[in-house]
Amino acid sequence: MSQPIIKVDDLRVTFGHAPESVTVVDGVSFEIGEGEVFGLVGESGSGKSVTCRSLIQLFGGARPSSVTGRILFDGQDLAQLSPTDFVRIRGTRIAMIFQDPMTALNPTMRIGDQIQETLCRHDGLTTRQARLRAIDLLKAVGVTAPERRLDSYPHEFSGGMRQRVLIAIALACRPKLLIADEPTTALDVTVQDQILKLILRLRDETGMAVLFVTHDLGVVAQTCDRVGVMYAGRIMEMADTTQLFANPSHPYTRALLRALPAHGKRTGRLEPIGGAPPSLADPPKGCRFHPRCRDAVFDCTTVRPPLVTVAAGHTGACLRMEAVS
Amino acid sequence: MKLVFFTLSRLAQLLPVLLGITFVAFFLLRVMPGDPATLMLGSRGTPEDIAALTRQLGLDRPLSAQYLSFLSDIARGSFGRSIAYKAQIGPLIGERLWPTLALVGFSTVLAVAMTVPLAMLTAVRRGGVLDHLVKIFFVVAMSMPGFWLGVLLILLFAIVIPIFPVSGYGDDFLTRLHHLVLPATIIALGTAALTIRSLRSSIVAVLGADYIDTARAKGMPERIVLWHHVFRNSLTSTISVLAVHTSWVVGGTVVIETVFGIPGLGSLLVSSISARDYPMVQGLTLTFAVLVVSINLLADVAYALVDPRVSLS
Amino acid sequence: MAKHESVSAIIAKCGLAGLLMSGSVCATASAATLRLGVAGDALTVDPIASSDNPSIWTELLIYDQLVRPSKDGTTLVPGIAESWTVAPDGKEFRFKLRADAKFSDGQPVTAADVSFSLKRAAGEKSEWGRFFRPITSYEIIDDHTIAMKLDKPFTPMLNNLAMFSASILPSKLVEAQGAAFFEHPIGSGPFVLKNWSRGQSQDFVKNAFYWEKGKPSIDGARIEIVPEDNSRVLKLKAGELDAIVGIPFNQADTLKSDPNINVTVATVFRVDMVQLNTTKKPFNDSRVRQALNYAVDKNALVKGVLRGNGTVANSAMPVMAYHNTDLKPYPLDLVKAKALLAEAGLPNGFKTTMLVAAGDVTQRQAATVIQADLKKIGVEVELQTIEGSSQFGTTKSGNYEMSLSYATSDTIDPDQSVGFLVVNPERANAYHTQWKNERLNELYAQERTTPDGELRSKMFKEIEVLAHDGAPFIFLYNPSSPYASRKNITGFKVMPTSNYDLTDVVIK
Amino acid sequence: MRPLVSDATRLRFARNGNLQFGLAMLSLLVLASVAGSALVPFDPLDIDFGQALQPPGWPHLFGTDDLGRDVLARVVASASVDMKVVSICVLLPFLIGSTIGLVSGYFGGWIDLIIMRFVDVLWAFPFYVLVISIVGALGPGTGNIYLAFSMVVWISFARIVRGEVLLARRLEYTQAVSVLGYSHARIMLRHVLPNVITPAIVFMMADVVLTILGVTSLGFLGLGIQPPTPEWGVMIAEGRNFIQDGWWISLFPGLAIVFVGITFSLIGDGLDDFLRPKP
Repeated sequence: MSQPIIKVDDLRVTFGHAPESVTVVDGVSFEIGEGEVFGLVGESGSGKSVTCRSLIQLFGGARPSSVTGRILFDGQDLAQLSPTDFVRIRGTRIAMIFQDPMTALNPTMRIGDQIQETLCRHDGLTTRQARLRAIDLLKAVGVTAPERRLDSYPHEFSGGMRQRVLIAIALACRPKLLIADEPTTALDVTVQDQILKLILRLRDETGMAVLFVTHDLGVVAQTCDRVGVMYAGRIMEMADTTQLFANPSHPYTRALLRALPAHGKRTGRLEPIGGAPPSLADPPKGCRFHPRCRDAVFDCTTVRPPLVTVAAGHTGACLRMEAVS
Repeated sequence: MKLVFFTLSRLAQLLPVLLGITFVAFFLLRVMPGDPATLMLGSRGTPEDIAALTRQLGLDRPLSAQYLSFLSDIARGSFGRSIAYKAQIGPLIGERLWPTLALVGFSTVLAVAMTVPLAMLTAVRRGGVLDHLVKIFFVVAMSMPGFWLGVLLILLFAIVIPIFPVSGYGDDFLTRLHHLVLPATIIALGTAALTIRSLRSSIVAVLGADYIDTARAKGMPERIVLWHHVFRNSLTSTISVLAVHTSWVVGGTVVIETVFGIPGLGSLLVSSISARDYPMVQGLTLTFAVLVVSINLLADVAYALVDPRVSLS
Repeated sequence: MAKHESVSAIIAKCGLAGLLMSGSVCATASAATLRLGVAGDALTVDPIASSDNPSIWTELLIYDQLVRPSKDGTTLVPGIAESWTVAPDGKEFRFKLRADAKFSDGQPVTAADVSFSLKRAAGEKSEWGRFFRPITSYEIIDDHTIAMKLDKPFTPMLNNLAMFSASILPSKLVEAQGAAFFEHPIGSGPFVLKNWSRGQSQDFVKNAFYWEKGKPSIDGARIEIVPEDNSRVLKLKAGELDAIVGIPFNQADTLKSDPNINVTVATVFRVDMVQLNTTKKPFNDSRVRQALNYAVDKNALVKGVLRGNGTVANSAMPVMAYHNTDLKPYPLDLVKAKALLAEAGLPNGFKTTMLVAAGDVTQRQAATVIQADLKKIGVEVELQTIEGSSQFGTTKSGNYEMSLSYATSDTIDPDQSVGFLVVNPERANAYHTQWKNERLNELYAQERTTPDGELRSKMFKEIEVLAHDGAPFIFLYNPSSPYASRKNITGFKVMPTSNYDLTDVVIK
Repeated sequence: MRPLVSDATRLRFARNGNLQFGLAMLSLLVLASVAGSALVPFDPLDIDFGQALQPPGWPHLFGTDDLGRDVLARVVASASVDMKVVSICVLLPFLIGSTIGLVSGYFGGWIDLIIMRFVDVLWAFPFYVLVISIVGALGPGTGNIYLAFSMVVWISFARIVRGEVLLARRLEYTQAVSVLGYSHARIMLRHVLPNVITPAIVFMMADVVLTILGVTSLGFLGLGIQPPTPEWGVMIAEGRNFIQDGWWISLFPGLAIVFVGITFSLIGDGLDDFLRPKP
C-alpha cells in the first residue's frame, strides 16, 4: 500500500444523550493510500455512512452528540480543526458524492451555477473562467453538449447524468480524497456500470484516493482495491479485495459471500442473512454478530474479539478465526 | 414565453372557479329567507312598492334568467346600483379597492419580512431559546383579536406616544404608508403567526435535504449555504404558505379597516351590511373572492418564477 | 402647472416628515385649510333629495339660499337676497338679489335661477315639495328681482326659503347636465366641492366669487369622515384634525382639560326620542306608550349619559320658538307604568326590538340604559345596531318596533319640526310612528296661516300637549351639542340648526 | 383487571406539557363559564352611574365601564356566552364537513368532483367576508351565527377528512373489509372514520382559535351577540370609546380572548403529539 492519505484511528460516533444514546460507529480504524479505492461494505445501518460522513463532518439532519478518535488527513488531525477551517477542507481536499443523485442537486439552481459556485469560491476564478472550466469538467464526466446543458436545471437531467454532474462538482477542485456514499445505489444497472468506470478512470487520471461505500459486494469486487466489512458499527474484516473474496476469514463475510447467487459475478444485492441486524441502542455483548453466527461459542457472547492479522494486509475480528477458517 | 403560457393556462383553469364565485355571490342573497325586495323595503313596504322593486331588480324572472343577466351585467362591468349611495356600484367599489390592495400588499410585505428571517433562525437553531420565544410569541399573536390589538396600538402609538395617526388614510404615497403602518402590522402579525410555523418546518425539511449536504460538501460556508441554497428553496414554500393564507389576510382587512377608518372594501362591506345595501354586499363579496383568486394566481406565477420545475412540467 | 408641482412637493414633504415625526406637521404647512372631522358622509348633494344631516350640512357649504337663520337662531337675515318685502296680506314675497352674487363658475345669480330652483324644490321629485308648493306663481321683475305669489297666507314660508332644500342652483347647468350636475356641483355658497372620496373625505376650496367680501377667510376646508366618535376626538387631540363636531359627552370634559383645545357646548334645536311604531302591537295602544314613558328614568339619562349637557324633554319638540315650558315631562313612575301595562292587558310586559345607530357612543349608552329601565316593567328589549344613515330608511319603511333616534330642526320656526314629528299624514307621518291626531292636524293647518304672535304660540303649545299625551315616542331629552376646535382656530361654530358655519373660521 | 389507560398512553400524557397546560387552562375556563357568575359579587347588567369608569381596584377588580357595570362580572359572564357560541360554531362545521369529506373521499367519482369544485369556489371567499355577509343578511342573533359558520367553515374539515380518506383507501384494511361485503355505511363509519378523524380533531382545536376571533369580531362590529348580553367583542367595542379614561374596559375582555386562544393552541399542539406520535 502506498503512503496513506487518510488514517482513521478508533473512530467512535454517538448520537443522543445517556441513557438513550446510540453509538453508531464503535471503534473503527482504517487507512486509505493515495490513489487507492477503499471499500466499506455492510448492511444498511451498519455505520458505513456515518463513518464516511465523520470524515467530512457532515451529518445531514441529525448531529451526533460526540465524535471521538483520530482522523489524520494528509498529516493533519481533522478532529483538531475548527468548523471554519473544516469548510476550507471540504470541496478542495476532501469531496463527497451522495447516494441519491435525484435529490442531491439544488432543484432551483442551474447546473452550471452549481459547478461554478465551488470553482469561484475555492479557485478564485471569475465567472467566465469558471464557466469554461465547468464545461471541461462536464466533458470529463461524459456529459454531451456541456455548453448547452450548463444552463439547464437538474430536473431536466436523467439520474445518471445528475450523478455525473455531482461527480464533476466533487472533482472541480481536484480533491485528494473522494468519498462516494453508495453513489450507484439509486441508479439502474447499466448506468451504475458507467458511473463506476467513470470513477475509476478519474482516479487513474488524478491519483486521488476514494472511500467507496456500498452494500453491494459485486460493486466492491469490480471497484475496490481494498475493502473493510462493517457490521453493527464495527469493522469485522479488512483485506485486499481479491484476498477477501478468495479467503474470507470472518463468519459474517462468509455469510455475505454465500448470499451472493453466483460468486464473483456482480448481479445483485446482498441477500439477507438469517436474523436481523442488532439494535444499536442495545447491542449484543461480546461479538456483535454472535446472535446470528452459526459458529458462535460461549466466549463470543462475552468477549469483544480484537482485530487480529490473518495474513499480510488481512485482518479480522473473530475469536474463532483459526478454528473456523 | 413559457411563463406567459403558464399564466394563461392557469387562468384557463381558474375559469370554472370564477364562474362558481359569481354563482355563490348571486345565490348568497337568493337563498336567504325572505325575498330581497321585501328585505330591502322592510315589512311595511306596500305590495306595489315591493312589486315595483321586484320588477326593477328582475326578481320576477326565473332564477336562471336572473343569473344570466347578472353574469352579463358583470361582463359589462356593472354590478348594479347601490341602495344607500343611489349610484352605480362598480365605480364605488373601484374607488375603495386601492386602500384595501395597499393594506394587503403592505401587510404581506411585513409578514414576509417577519416570517422569513424568524423562520430561518428558528429552523437553524431549532430547540434553542429563540425558537421557543418565537413560538410563544406567535401563539399569543395568533390568539389576539386584530380589532383589540388595534385599539391598544392606537392608544399606545397614536396617543401615549403619538408617532402614528389615529385613523384614516393619507393623500399621497408616504402619508398613506404612514397611516397603514399600524393596521398592516396587525394583519402581518396574524399572518406571520400562521406562516412562520409552516415555513419553519419546510426550512427544516430543506436543511435536511441532500442538496444542502452537497453544498456543504462543496465547501460552501454556512452563510452561503443558507442564503443561496436554503433561502431560495424555502422561498417556494413561503410563497405557497402565503398563498394559502391569502384569503385570511384579505378577510382580515374587513375588521381592521373598520378599526382604523380606512376607506377600503372592508369598511364599505361593514357599512353596507348595516345599511342593508344588499346589491353592494353582493358586489363586494364577489370582488373579495376575485381578489383572492387573483392573488393566488399571482402567487402561482411567482412560484413558477422561483421554481423552474413548475412552469416547465 | 408650476403651482401644481409645488403643492405636490409640499404634500410629499409633509408625508416624509409625517413618517418621521407626527401627523401634526401637515397642519402648519397647509395652514389655510381647515380640517374638520364629522361622523358621516353625505349621500348626495342634491338639495331636494336629501334628508340626512351630512348631506344637508355639505349642501349648506356649497349653496346659498335667499335668506338664512341668524347665528343665534332667533331671526332670519339676508342670504343671497339682500332684502325682501312681504305683502301685508302675506300673499306676496318680493326678493331683491345681491347685484354681485355669483356662482363659483363666475356666472351671476339671477332671478331665473331662483324661480328654477324653487320650482324644482316644489316639484314631483322633491322630498321637500310640501315646503314650497304654497308658492303658486313666480314673477321675474328683473334679473335681480323676483316676486312669489301665494294663494293664501303661509306663515312658515320665509323660514322654508332659508332651508337647504331651497338652495339656489344655476338653472342652465342643471338643465343641461341633469343628474350629472351633482357630481361636480356649482353653487353660490362660500365653498366649492373640489374632490369627494366617498366614505373618506370632501375637499372644499373657497368660492372666489362669494358675495360676502373677505369671506371665507380660509382657503379651503377638508371634511374628513371619521365615523367612530372616539377616533374623531383622538385625531383632534393628535392634531390630525383642526375641529370636530359630535363629541361624545363623556369626552367633552376630558377634552376641556387639553390646553390646545377649545370645547364649546352649542345649544341646538334637537330632541332625542324613541320612535314607537304605532302600527305594530302593542304600540298601537297609547297606554303602553305612556307606560314606556313613565318607565324610563330621563333624569338619570341626562345626568349619566349627557353628563348634564341637556334637559329632559317634555314632548317631541326641540326647545325653540313657541316651546311649551309649562308642560311637565313624564316623571319616573314604575308603579304607574306597570298599572298602565296591566290595563292594556300586558301585566307581564312583552318582548320587542329597538334599532340603535352604530358607532354613536351616546346612542349606545342611552339604549343600554333604556333597555335596563324597561326591563323593570317586564319589557324585554333586544337592541339592533344599524348604520345611522340607513336607520331613517328602515323606520320609514316601517320595518321596526322601536327606534332610538333624534330630530333636529333645519329652520328656526317650529313648523318644520311639528310637521315632521307629529303630523300624519305628512312627509314623515309623525316621524314614521304613523301616530295620528286629528286635532293636532287641524292646529297644524291653522298655525301655518296664522301670522306670528300670541295666537300662533298658543297653537304650538297645544300641539305639544297633544303630542305629549299621545306619546308616539318615548320622549328623552334635548341635548346640547359639544364641539371642539384647536386653539389656533377661531370662528368655528355649530349653529342652532346643527350645521356648522365655516365662513368666519380663521386659522392662526 | 385491565387498566383503562395503558402505561404507554399515560407516559405519553405525562411527557406532553402542552396538553397538560392546555387542559389546566381549559378547566379554568370551564369553571368560569359554569360557576363564574357565582364567584363575582356583581351583576354584569347592573347600571350604576355613580360607579362609572372606576379603575381596577377594590371592590371592582377589573374596574367598571362607562355605565358603572363591573368589568370582571361582565368578562366572566361573557365566558359562558362566548364559549357556548364558539363550541357550536366549531362542532357544527366539524360534523358537516367531516361527513361531506368522508362521503366525497369514499365514493370518489363525480360526487367527489362536484363537492371539491364547490369547496374550491367557497375557498376563494375570505372567511370574514362570507361570515359577515351572511350574518349581515340574516340579521344578528346566535342562530344566524351558527348558520353562517356552518356554511363557511365546513370546507376546511371536508378537505382534511377527504385527504385522509384518500390515503386510507389505499391501505389494505379498507380493501379487505370491502371484500367482506359490508355496507358502505358500515365501512365508512366503523373502518374508515376512526382512521381519518384524528387530523380533523386536531384541526378542530385550531379552529376554536379562529372561531373565537370570528365570533368576537362579529360582536365588535355589532353583528354578533347583541347588548346588553355581555360578550367580549361587544365589550371591546364599547370600551374603545373610553380607551383613554377607561382602558380596562377593552383590555380585560381582550385578554380573555387571548387566554382562550392560547388554551386551544396548546391543546391542539398537545393533541397532535398525543394522537399522532411521531417516530
